[in-house]
Amino acid sequence: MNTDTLVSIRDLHKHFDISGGWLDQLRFTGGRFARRKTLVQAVNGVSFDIMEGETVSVVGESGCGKSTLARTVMRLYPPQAGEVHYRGRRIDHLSREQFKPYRTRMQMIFQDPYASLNPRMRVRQILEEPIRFHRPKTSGSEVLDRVAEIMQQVGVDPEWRERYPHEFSGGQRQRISIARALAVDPEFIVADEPIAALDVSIQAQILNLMMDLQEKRRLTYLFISHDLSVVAHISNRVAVMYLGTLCELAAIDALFDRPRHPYTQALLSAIPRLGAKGFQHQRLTGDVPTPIDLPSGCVFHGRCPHANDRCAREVPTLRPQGQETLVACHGVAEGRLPD
Amino acid sequence: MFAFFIRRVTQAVFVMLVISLIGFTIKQSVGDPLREITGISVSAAERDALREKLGLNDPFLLQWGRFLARALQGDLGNSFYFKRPALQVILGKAPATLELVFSTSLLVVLLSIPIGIYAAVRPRAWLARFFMGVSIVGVSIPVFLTAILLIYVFSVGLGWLPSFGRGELVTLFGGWQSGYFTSDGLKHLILPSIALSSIMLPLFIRLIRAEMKEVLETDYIKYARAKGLKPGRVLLVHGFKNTLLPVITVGGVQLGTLIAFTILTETVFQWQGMGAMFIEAVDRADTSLIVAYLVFVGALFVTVNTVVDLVYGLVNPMIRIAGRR
Amino acid sequence: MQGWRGFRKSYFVYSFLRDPMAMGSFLCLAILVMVSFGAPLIAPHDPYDSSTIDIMDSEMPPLWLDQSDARFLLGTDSQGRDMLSTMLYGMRVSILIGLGAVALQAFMGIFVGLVAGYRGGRFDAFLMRLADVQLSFSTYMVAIFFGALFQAAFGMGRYEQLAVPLLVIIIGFAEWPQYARTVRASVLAEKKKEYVEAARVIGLSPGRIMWRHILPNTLTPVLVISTVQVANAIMSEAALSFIGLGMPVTRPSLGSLIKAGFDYIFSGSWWITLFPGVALVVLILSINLLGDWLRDFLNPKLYKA
Amino acid sequence: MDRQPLLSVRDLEIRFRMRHGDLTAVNRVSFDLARGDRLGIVGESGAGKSVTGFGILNLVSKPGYIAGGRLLFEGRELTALPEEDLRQIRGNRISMIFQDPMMTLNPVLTIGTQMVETILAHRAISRAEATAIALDRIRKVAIPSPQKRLQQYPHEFSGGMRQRIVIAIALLNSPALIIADEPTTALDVTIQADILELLLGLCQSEKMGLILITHDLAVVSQVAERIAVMYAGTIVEIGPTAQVAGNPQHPYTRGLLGALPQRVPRGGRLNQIPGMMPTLTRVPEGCPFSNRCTLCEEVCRRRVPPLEPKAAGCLAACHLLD
Repeated sequence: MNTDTLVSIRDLHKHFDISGGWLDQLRFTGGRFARRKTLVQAVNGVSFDIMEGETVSVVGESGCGKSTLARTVMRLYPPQAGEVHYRGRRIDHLSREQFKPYRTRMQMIFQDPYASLNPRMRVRQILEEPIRFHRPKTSGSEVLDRVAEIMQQVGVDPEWRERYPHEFSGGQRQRISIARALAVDPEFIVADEPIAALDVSIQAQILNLMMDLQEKRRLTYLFISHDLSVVAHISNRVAVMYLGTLCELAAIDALFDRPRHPYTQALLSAIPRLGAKGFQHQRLTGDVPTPIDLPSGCVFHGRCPHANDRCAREVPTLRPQGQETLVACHGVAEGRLPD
Repeated sequence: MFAFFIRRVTQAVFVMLVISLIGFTIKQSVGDPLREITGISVSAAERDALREKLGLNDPFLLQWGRFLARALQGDLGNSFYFKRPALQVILGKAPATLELVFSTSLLVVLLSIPIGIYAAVRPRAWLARFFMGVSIVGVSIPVFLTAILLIYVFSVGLGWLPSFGRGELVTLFGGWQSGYFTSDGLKHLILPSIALSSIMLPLFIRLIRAEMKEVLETDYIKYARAKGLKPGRVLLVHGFKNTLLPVITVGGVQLGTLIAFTILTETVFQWQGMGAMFIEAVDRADTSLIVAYLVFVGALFVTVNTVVDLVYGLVNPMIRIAGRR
Repeated sequence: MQGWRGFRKSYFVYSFLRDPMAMGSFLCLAILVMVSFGAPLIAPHDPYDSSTIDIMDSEMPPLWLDQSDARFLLGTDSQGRDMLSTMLYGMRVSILIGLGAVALQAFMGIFVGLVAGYRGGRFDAFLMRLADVQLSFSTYMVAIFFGALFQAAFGMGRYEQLAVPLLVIIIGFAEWPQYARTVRASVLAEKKKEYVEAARVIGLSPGRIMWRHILPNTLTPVLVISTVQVANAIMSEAALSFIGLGMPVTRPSLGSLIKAGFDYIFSGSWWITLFPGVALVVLILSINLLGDWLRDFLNPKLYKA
Repeated sequence: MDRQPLLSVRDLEIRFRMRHGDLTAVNRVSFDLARGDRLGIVGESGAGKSVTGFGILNLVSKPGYIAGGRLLFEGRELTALPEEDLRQIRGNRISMIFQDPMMTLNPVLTIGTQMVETILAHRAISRAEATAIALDRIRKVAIPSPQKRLQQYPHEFSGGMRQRIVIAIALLNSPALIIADEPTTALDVTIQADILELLLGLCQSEKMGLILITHDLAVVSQVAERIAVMYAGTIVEIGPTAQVAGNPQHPYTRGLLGALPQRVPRGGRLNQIPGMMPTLTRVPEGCPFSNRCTLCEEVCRRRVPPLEPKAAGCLAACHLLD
């Protein structure tokens, strides 16, 4: 593995208050009025490190908090608790002005290529804006050269710089979105489902591009995805999330060869496989609980085939299992899970 | 649903407080309360004494509180011109306005729904285009002008229908004077109702058409067709029921507009309702009556809007069950 | 770049030219605006100049009827003013008030809607509640109340002197919630989009994101409602004038001309009402038709509040 | 077994009426489906796969219309059927499952209403009998406490549960064919597997035919017996699942499979098809894939390749496979 820790996430919590005005919070229970806040507990105590030059993927199903985690790391949301460190410096509590230099080091790529580019700006303006903002002394011709260079790198003809986003296809837009992130020469990129909205043949193009860029620019990726086969392809390590908590964090081969957490096992078994006949996936009972009323103990215990009393009471912590795996499961820790 | 109910009613009370505050401020800054009581021929010293006695030098909030307490008991001050309690004057005039509003609403509801649905389902049919053409012309003619044209054609020109007043009235219980029970009264209702609906009807036709068109493009309509349901059921049960929700919301708000337009209609037809009374009160600078009208009409709007919202909550299962929008 | 711009422009022009309704109403509107603003040059008489008005000329019918006077093409009103000239001047007043009121309400509404939508929280809740209350009263009612209030506060004479700015303020204030709600709803929708997050990731300040990124994307619905609002404002002005809370008879607008004419309709002098009435309807109708076309063409998602 | 297929599609052509002339969304598509058979239609967005599915029941949204071809279903020619007869086939002999279960169920009607009306639209039975059928179907899709569920509104269900309800509605009148348009695209993987398994099991136990429309080759390969691959409005390859997924013939199918991360060693370069699928206004002459095909030759740009038998039960439309 690589040497230096680039980003370190420590016990991060992010809750959203969706209860609206105080009249909306009013409840009538047990013969009396009470004000109750409705909190969406999107991320609850997530910790892990990202090493320089690697790709860490966060996978999970919709509503598991993976996108919120990405946005909290990028400071799009302020965390309720916990810390984010960048190269050993704590960054989550900095003011906008103090944080500004970090904006050139960490950038983000978004999911929807149709919504992530401002429809009223030309490609040139979209790509110039970050350069001019962070390096205001750059001369006009330098900026223009820089824009052309990045467009070249992501595979969009610089001749098209005066066009508007709607003149491009989804794949090309995603390239432009990547170009915007690269404009300030970052070393760390958070990619939130960057290929989920694209067709298969275009997905391959974007994945290849991202891997090429990583090689050329020594980028570090935090890759958010729901698609395990894509994750298996691109990442060094994978973090599996369920209902705002981390179930398992493992090196890619360890995770796919020997998933430990029951949820990871279920998730892996459910990937549609080319050429497989019928279904042998592990069935989970019940629905995913809402992040508003989190279950007690292990968040997965209501659907877990191996859950016992302890799982319902006690929150499991991440513990090392073997060399490259961390698992948060009482069953695994106690060794009572069938292998 | 219960939380929704409480929320809505609390909001209504809050709005009424704001309205009373505005009304009270108007009364404070524009009207001279002494004028209602005394007239002009009173010396300055006597005025000051009376001022003190009536509590007019008390702090603003205290006076507002007093105003509120009186308003709750139905005392909205005395009309300077009528020399009677303002609320009494308004209540005497209210039936005329309400009957006009009611027959107009009936006209609007009965016509706009079928026409709106038809225009949404067959947007290219010549009849639908005709309706849409007429409706845009309708929105573009001010109510008072429609009223004048109607009078000119049907009263002055053809002499078919009366041009002013309410005609022969019948007094019902509680002193409600109704024009609904005599043929003369009904005749007098025709032109004002048409004039008043001339602005609402096109608006509703356009609204229903737009909403219905939007609903008809949704997946669940396509799905209803894929289930093999009869076209009528797809349209009315699946389509119109979903169209109804936004229409109800707008309908509640538009009732306010309707009452505002009675001011114009009543002026043209010399219809002895609240609207005409209000304009006269403005001319006479009868502040108490103006404020009373504001509070009365405000209460009417708030009540109607609250009821409409509650009905909306009942119709919409999302609110009925989850209790929030 | 120029090529695409040209294409877009030409597509706009192309669909416009293909639509006889849009063309017709635009032409109509253009002519009305031109003649009304050119009134001092075009109008045969000056209705503001009392020395040229002779009460003996009152209630003259239009030229093609008996007892008409060759000086007055469309007849005269009850004070002996030339109908045609009075209408041209009146229309100018109506259009001015309409545009002024819309400018004011757009300014208020866009500012409030943008800030409320972007900031959210208590500020937003308060302003939108206010807008809701005001809307539930209907804009006409609010305008009438303010008219009545100002008239009582300023006194009749002073109110008439200040009528134009006061009407702009009254109508503008009565209708700002329409704008605020439209802008806010589209700001809320835009704010969720990822390009705004991308701008934040770059590190741009909230003000810059609001004005440079979000505002331009909310302008399409604003443009569409603006046309309709001009028509509404002109109608409001006419309604206020008709009930005596608007322009005085000495400086008539179309609404107050109709009001003045209404008193004579039973005596058979229909032209005093009809001509300004037709002018008003044609003016509003052409704006509305143009607005309809614009909405169909731009097809913005007019977010429901 | 009767020899006649359940559904026989011949040269189906669906067009969209546009301001500047028609666009052909589905171009001379032909395939057969035997009774109880399961066919998967795969393609990227804009390939015309959903339009084909909706076209079978003449439910293509305006301005689309069926411009030509024949649709023979249970011995009846659907394109020639009057609307009322077609209505009696919809939801009765052929059921549909839509993509997004959040959008397909009417939000203001209870599940019970939406189920019972589907039965009553096709059968003259009492409401009570219809309710009994509805309860039975809810049990079949393994939803607990069916009685209570009938009284509830769609928004009280989770996404997976809603799709189960939609499947239950599809089963109501024991159809011969189900057309499922991306039935699991809006769902999470674990739920997707459950739903697909349920659908597969029901098709087998009730002897229903299935047309599964999806963009996901892996999903199709797990459910369908045969796969049709669509590109720019045409079928470029059709054949048994093992053949198409294991040994594809058409260059497009090969490219598509090569682009799947599953088929490439971890971290290796994915095969990428250059460019993107043409929009309907810009489909090249000759072979629609010619402008992206690495093997393209002169003949490909001139002549449209016919769909012909190539290897082991596979039909492919390519000049270069002989």
